[in-house]
Amino acid sequence: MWDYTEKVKDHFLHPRNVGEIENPDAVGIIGNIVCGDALKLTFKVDRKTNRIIDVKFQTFGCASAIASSSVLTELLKGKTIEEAQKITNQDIADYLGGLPEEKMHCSVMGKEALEEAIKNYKGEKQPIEPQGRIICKCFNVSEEKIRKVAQEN
Amino acid sequence: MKTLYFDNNATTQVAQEVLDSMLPYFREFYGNPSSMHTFGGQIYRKIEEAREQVALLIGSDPDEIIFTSCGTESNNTAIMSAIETNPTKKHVITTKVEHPAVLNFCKHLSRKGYRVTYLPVDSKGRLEIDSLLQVIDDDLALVSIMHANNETGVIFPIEKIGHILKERKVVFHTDAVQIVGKLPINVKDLPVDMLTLSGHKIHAPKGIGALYVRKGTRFYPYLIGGHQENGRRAGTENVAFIIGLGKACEIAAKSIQKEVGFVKHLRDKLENSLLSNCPDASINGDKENRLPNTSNISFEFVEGEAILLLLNEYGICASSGSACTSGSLEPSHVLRAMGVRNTAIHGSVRFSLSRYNQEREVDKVIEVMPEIIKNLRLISPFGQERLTGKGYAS
Amino acid sequence: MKTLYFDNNATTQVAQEVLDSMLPYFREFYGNPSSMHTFGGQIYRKIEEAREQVALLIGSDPDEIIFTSCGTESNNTAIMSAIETNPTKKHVITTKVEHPAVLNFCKHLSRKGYRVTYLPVDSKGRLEIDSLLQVIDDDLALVSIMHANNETGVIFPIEKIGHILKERKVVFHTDAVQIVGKLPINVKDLPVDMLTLSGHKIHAPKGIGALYVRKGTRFYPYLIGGHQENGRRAGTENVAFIIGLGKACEIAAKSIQKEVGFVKHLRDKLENSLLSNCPDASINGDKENRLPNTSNISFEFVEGEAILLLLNEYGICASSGSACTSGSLEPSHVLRAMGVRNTAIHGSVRFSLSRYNQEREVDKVIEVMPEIIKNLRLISPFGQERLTGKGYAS
Ligand SMILES: Cc1ncc(COP(=O)(O)O)c(C=O)c1O
Ligand SMILES: Cc1ncc(COP(=O)(O)O)c(C=O)c1O
Ligand code: FES
Ligand code: FES
Repeated sequence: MWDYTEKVKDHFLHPRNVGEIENPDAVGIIGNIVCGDALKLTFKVDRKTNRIIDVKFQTFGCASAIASSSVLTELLKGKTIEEAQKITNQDIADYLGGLPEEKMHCSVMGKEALEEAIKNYKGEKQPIEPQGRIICKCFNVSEEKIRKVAQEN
Repeated sequence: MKTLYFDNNATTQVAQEVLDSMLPYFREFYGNPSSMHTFGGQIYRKIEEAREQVALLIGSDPDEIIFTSCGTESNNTAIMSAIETNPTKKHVITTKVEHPAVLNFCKHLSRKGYRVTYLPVDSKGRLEIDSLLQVIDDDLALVSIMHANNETGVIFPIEKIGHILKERKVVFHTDAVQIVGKLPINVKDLPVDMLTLSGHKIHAPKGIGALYVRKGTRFYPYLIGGHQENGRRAGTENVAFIIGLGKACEIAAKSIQKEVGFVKHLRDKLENSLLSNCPDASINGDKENRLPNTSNISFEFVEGEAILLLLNEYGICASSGSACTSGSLEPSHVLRAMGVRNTAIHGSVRFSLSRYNQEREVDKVIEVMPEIIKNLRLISPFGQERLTGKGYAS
Repeated sequence: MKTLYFDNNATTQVAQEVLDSMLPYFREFYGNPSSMHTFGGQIYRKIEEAREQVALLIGSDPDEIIFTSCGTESNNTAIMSAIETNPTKKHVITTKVEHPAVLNFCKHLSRKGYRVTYLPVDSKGRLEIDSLLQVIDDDLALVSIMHANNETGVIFPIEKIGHILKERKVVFHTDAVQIVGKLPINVKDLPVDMLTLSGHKIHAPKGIGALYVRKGTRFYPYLIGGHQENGRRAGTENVAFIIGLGKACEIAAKSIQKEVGFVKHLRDKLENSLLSNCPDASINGDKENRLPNTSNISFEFVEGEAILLLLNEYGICASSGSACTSGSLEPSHVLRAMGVRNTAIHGSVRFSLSRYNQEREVDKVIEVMPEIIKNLRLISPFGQERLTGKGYAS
């Protein structure tokens, strides 16, 4: 059994900002149904202030993944795109009071979805499909991403 | 909060009578059964009584029973004994859906140069006898095939397989950990050479097991040292747990009727209700040939760990084949071998009952589960698409 | 009849506190520590607490402790791990006086083509370090030498041996089953890579053991299957006994003082009195380096089994190295390795005490023993000859 902090339990049992924004300014999707896990992040940006004014998520994943997504949306609210870009999965884990080592990767999906969403916002890219061989079967995390996360932590 | 325990394939509560039977052996009759003095020596006879009780449950002779420390040790011992006593043979056959105590031991053998064939199962978890017939050869040291699967409850046709192997004089071991005490089995009708059982699945404690070794089967011990268990398993006997296992077997012999009646009734009620009240739910495994206590259900678009944690809020204990619940982050090898879709493996939940479950416990699960699944689907992107009719890829 | 228990090297009484600590884990907290639900998962932390208690007793880190089912399993595991992780090396060194759990495992290795050197001991059961130095070579997979001997209580200089082996980078295992809990040991000062202990020698139940594996030591599991014990020992954890072993270690840490004070006092009183009051009696083993609880005395011209049975009449429990008391009809390999005369081996009796012995129990033995020996000698032809001054052959 995973040793989850009260914060994780809280955000798992009462996830904030669940859902999908209609006509969003940005969409980030990570994962696909074939491998099993997914996170869809949508947000609206105030074009004048460049700040995120509304954000919602949908996650198919474990308690850590759900709690991480919920926290991500909380962290994103009111941030400028530049500020949002600086959020790391470590920030998410820290906010949760830590995640079990084996579950650190669950916070990566949030970070990945955010990156996709920002690219989408900037018009650089239509989201979807991470690259690299999928090594976490439960979770669509690319090898490249894991290495990056491992270095960051 | 009251615990509603639906995880009896993982482990069971020790029966009160079993605990009572063990208690005198910690502080009163604590002697070593190998001792010369009466104080120790009298224990030896108690162990022999327990051996008779175990033998009775599976229809063997007492001296065909070796006490071990767990199902895992029994499995390791059986396989290694066949390997040691057939030194020139380098092929082992097993299935893709065995417990890790067989599967990982076979992988260990592979590293040592053995050839291991892992037989496939079909989408209902059934073994195809044909696939076995095709791989039998003269190099075969052992076939090890479980009797009932721990995750799905699917029962393999061990009797039929045994006859095929007996004809070909191949050593045959079956891991019967999950079937013993749940359905009647009798080694007189079951052409197996070795059979594993484990105490903590039948209301004896964790840390005791047994291995049945048919008379005449060549045997080589796995734990090596003193002369205990007639030289077949060294180590000072776990006297208390041996006596507890004996008692548990005695009780099991009587309560098997309850298992196929009462327990099956509860399981069916639970299963049927969940299937009707939760959309996109389906049974994993062959409904026709299944343990009476086990129900493995996949709830699509949601994740097993999340389901378990929400059930946990009500004190309900179950388990999941989801990768997220396992230390290795690998989803259930059993459901994968059955070709279950990944989304369905993720959302798989196993309920496993025992004679100690009550109807109102089942009612509670029936009450809370549909809401749990619905709420999780509201969070899930796939659930959303499904709910809003946008469809999803598979 | 009250039992006067002087056979604590064979097995011990479970301490009341140990039993109390285990009881909740049979019927209340019976979950599987690997489970996702709180009911099972909470048990995991209890196991980790027990691991800390064991670690504390021997000065290790908790994650250097692996729980096993007995001392025998720990010994087999340690030896096999060294063999598996040094696949090119084919030489094993041990001693002639090891417990069968090491000795017979080494014989098993011989059958598989390994070279085993059995180091001799002198007439007092002492190891000659020189004989070890002479046989160390580059082909060495492992040295396994016990810390204290179960029959004589003789203590080997493990620290010294460890330094020699460390310098030569040889894997070193010690069977410390008999010393743990009786004398303080600390793996910080003890250059061993692996160390075995067993619960039932320190007032925990029969059927639980532990293996210390120093951080950095390459390890290969012996029981293979699930991921329990961090992948180092498969099989559902014997939760109750693990918790009991933890408690026993906690108590042992405190009561070691009693062992070297009170227990040694009783042992010395018993021994000195028997030596003075029984002619032709002598201590087996080095009096200088010996466990404080053990006394192995040879009474010439009489037979151990006969002594034990007469002691049994008074409820006194002891053991003997006599062939007649062992299933195999082989006299003690330990006393033989020491070159003890056959007549003396036959008449050897081991008294082994614990903190639960009482002075009046010792007094009782002192009271009855001289008479028992005298009466048996009256029956014995050698005794007769001796008494009548005709002398005897050896
Ligand atoms: C020195 C020694 N090593 C190993 C063992 C074996 O321990 P167990 O009986 O727990 O397997 C014993 C006692 O039986 C012993 O005295
Ligand atoms: C089918 C099967 N085989 C073997 C085992 C292993 O038994 P134990 O946990 O007693 O080692 C289990 C349960 O854990 C099982 O379900
Ligand atoms: S989503 Fe977290 S482990 Fe699978
Ligand atoms: S005299 Fe009978 S066994 Fe030794």
